[in-house]
Amino acid sequence: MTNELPQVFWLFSIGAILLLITGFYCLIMTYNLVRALIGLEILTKSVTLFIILAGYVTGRMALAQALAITLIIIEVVVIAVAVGIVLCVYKNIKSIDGRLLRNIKG
Amino acid sequence: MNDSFILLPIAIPFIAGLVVLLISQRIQSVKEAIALLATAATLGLTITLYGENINFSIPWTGFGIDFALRLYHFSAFILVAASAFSFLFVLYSCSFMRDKPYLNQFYSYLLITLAMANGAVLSDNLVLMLFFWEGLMLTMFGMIAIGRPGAYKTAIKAFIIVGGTDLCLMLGIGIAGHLAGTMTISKISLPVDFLGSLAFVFMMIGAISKAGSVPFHTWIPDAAVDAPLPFMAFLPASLEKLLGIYLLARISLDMFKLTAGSWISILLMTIGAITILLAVMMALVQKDYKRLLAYHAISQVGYMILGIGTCLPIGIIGGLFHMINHALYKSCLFLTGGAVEKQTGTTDLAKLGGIGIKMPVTFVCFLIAAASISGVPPFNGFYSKELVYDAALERGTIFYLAAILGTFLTAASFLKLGHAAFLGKRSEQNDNVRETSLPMLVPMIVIAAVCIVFGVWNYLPLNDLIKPILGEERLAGYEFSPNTMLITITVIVLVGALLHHLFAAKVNGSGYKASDHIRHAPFLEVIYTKAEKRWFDPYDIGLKIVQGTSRLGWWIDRGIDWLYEDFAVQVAKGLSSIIKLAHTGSYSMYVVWSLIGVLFVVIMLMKSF
Amino acid sequence: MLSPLLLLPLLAIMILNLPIRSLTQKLSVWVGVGLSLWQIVAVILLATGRGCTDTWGKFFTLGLSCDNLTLVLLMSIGIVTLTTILVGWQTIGGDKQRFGFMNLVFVAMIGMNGTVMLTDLFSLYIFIEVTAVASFILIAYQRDTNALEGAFKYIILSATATVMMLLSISIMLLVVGDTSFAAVGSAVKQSQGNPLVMFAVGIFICGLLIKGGVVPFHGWLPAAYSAAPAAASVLLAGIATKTSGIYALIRLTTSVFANNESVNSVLLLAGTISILVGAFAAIGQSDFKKMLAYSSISQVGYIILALGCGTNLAIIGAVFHLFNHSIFKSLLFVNSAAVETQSGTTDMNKLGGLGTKMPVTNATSLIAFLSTAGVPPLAGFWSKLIIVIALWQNGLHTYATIAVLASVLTLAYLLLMQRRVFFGKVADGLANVKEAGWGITVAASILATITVGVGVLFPWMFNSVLMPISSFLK
Amino acid sequence: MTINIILGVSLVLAAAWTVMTARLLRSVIGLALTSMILTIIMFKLNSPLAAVFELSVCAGLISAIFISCISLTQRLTDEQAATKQKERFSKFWLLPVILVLAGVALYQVHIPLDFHLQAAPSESDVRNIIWNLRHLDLIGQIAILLAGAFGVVALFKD
Repeated sequence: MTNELPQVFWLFSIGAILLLITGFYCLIMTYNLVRALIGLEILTKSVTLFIILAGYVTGRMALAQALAITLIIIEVVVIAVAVGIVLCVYKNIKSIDGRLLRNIKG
Repeated sequence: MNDSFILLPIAIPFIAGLVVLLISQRIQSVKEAIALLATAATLGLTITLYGENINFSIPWTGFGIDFALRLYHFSAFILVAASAFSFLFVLYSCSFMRDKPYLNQFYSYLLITLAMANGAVLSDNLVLMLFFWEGLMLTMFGMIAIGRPGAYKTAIKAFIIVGGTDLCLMLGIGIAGHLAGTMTISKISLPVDFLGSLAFVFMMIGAISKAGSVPFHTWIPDAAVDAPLPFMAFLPASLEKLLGIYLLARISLDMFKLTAGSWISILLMTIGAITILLAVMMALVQKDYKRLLAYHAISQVGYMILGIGTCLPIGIIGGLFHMINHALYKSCLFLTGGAVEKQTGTTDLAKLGGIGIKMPVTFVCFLIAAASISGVPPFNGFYSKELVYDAALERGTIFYLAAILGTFLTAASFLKLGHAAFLGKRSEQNDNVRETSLPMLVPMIVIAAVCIVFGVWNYLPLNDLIKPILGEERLAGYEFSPNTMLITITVIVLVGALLHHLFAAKVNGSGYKASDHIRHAPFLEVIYTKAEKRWFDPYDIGLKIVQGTSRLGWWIDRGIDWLYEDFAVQVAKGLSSIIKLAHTGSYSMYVVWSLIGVLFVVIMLMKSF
Repeated sequence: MLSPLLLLPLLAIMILNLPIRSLTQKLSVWVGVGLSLWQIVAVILLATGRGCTDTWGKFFTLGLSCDNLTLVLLMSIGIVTLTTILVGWQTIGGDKQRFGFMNLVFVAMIGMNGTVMLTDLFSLYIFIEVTAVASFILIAYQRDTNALEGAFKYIILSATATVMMLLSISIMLLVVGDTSFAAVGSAVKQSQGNPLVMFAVGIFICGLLIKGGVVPFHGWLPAAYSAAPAAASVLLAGIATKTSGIYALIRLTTSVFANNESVNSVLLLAGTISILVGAFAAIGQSDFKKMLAYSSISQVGYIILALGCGTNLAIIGAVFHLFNHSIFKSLLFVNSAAVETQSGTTDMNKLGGLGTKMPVTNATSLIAFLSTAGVPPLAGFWSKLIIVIALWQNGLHTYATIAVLASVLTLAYLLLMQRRVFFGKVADGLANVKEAGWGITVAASILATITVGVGVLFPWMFNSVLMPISSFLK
Repeated sequence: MTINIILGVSLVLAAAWTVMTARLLRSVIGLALTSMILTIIMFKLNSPLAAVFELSVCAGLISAIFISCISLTQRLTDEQAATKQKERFSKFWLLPVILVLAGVALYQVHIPLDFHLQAAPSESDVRNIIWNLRHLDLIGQIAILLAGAFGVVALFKD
């Protein structure tokens, strides 16, 4: 197990980095507001994985788990508020297309 | 005397200004009373302080920047002058500014201006001086802005020009302080090497722009129309000249070791000569009382800069004497302009005329001041100009010619102004014009009287006020007896100007009957006939040339104006619209920007590995 | 005295939300005023060395710390929150609405107070997020489409920022094994040559720059500031983003991420670009609040620039400018709130001549803009002067020159604003505009007095108040 | 190790599918799936408590929030979904390419891991850390939950 550690670490790190890329790609390319939030969720997952990994390889599992739990709670609040805002947008303009949210420019 | 008394000339007007601002507009008389009292108190105080030598210093911000004030001959002299003018203007404004809006702001601005000016004059530390200097800029901005509804454009123009030149002053102060290793003015004595001259030029720009020299003058004529009239008489005509020339004199006399042969001296003299000519030509074609005066306010600065630029004691004395004289007669002229405006409701020369009989006191004051500014003996302007001529001739004939030509044109334009405004045919709506009220007359009369006193007994101000500034050593070996030849030339030039005016008036058909007796006067007739025969044609051509150059001057003037007003604005607008276009409002775009930013930061941090 | 700064607002929220709403709804505003005033008093007590024993803190392991930088920030949080509450009192109609608003302000207060007192990277993330969530809701509070747009952009960019910060925290955890400032600080110092650590430092700074709205991370800022309800934009522009972005940056670069050459050069560059882009963008705006938003970007640029300079004097300048900026920018936004509530618009093309109608707003706006533009003797001048002097002394002459020149631009656009809104002819349909209500005018007067007071008293404050700020630089 | 590789690959695949599918509902299901795989990974990495949280909150609560959001907004018809799918593919074809390339490239790299690696068992209890050592974080969480509650009230009222 111990000699596998760097490999495990690097494997999941690659996974997390790819999740990061996926999340940003989604955030940038999509026009749908809900999908943008899904992109954010993927980013959050990537970061959670990073933190757990860091705890795992340094042996500070408890701390890492504590941080991860806090992080999950905070992110769920953020997403809830964001979804609320998206719903309000839908109520106002009957659409969740991000291209319609460009009134404030310049 | 307690040293901290030196703080009072700054504190009294400043506090009074704040108090005035807080008082309700309804109790107008209280405001006026406070303003009058405060300026009177300042005047009395500065007079008692005159002749003292006080160094006052308390620690201030650190970095070797102390709250250092220094009272000596020069600063005390400027203090007295500034306070006296303020007192007279407040007195005058009590009548003039009545029924005008924003009155509360006007008095407080005026008082704070006085406080700032006193502070700038007294400060013995460059940074402290800058502090007051900038404060002055603010009150100036406020004063222009409270004039007419459209005055904001002018105010901003003034602000930009003055702000830009103040930036130069800052730079100059920075360099000078760096070179000298101290910010204390009285300890600075710099040679004029490369960096030194750079510092000098930057500070000079700050000084002469405050004095209103070409090419930093374009806001003054505009302000003349927009701003309240006492402001014009107060700031551009008197106080700013005092300050600007004071600073110029300080830097050229004390801070830098200037010699008569240096290129800076030539530069100053050239600026002076150009200012004289360009502005006076502009003045000649003006059709508005106040605008005409404003251009003269610029033109006369040329003499002061020319005088100081000669770096000869006689020239410096002349420049400084001219400064005080100019403050006197120009403010008197502006005050007559204000009186005319108040009584007739206009300053357009086409609508004026023939009111000299209706307003005799104003007219007489105008005559005295106009004679003074034209350099007619024995009024004060004559003596100071003589000294400047003398110095200019010593340094180069061309400067002398420019100066004497300026005198000629000045005289011509004032003859025109006087003729058009006070003499000639009176239009019907001016039939009911009456002499203006006493509070407005008193300052005019006082100033006009001082003009005569300083002219006839010119050794009084020269010996008691001006000469101590330079000190005994520098004056050793100089005589100040008027040069007979120069006086003769001046007189001839003045007479020429008069003749020109008569002819021009006749040719233009404005019926100036009074010319007849001069035409047949025994001595003048010879010249006059000659003039009609030989001089007239070149004269006409000369007039065309003058008008052509005036036109050219106008274009240069507008060109400089354009540079300030349009070019800079257009560049800023262009950049702004590019940046605005980039902000498309799309959040994904902003995320991309952020990621690019992150990438850039990471590369910058990692490149060392 | 420290933990109450967190716990009292929390307690206030709890009590206010007990099922006795009919009573508490009326009380909420007074509780808010009381809390913010208490915070100001507490800061003064702490600064004079009294009340340092933290009785309540004994029951918790909070790890709070307090130095002069914290005190400055706590002070400005108190002042700006007070004005926000006053403005909200005036501008938000209906007891119920106001009650919700006050609750959110309290949450934001907890977030900000926590941010400035904590000593742990992960806690920093949490409290920044608390402030941010409260801000999202405050922006979207009135649910008009523009406000929702602003809030949504803020959420997206803010989430990007948190991802950066968390990534950095996980790397720190990996390298250091802990997230407290002390541990991370010493580890960073030891592993100067470690590229992974530098990477972590870099992305954390980027996250904070996004939060602080520095170019090119500023995309959310104009939308969020200009679309937020009047009272919320005061809080947001005045202090919320300054605490979560700029304060954290100052704290981390000075005490945790050890003064580092390449970090400094990044900050210098970002600051300069911010100053210029913000100023030029502001010139072209026709919306009052959006101009102020860009102006905010530009002013933050000065702080970042000073921070990048890195000398003690520069950091004093940065902190001083942060304080001044929070005061005068709140003041400008309070004025915009006055204009918005009285005239119903913030479009400067439709405004004009309000100076005679709204004398207090006019006068305070004049003070604020002169202070922003750095005109002596107002507070903004001194902080800019210190920054420029520090830059110059450190040999960064180009940056100093740009900083000076940009203040001319600041003057230009704010002058434009002042002229188009307050001077000139009264615009059509604004003939019946009156001065804003007492809440707004009182708030504006308080802020204006502080700006003028700090400016005038500066020479005497310099050695006694300002220089000691640098004591946290150790 | 093989299991680890399978987990890692499927995590990325699930995330990619989440992003690329046209229907929002499927997208949310994809997100939940990603969450579940992450949960398994966390279990493998000796972090059971966090894994439970991930499963219940992320896979459960967040999916519920998203689904309710989607059901409150307008749904696409099948035709629209079909055209959307094409559109999406034209926009998102790059993603798998990037992912494969980046994955392969990263797999080749061996970063020097000069920090101290150790898979020691947890030094203290998670609950101890959360409840006793990090009170400040608790206060923050309470505050943010309050903010969330106020936000929901403010945004969803009437």
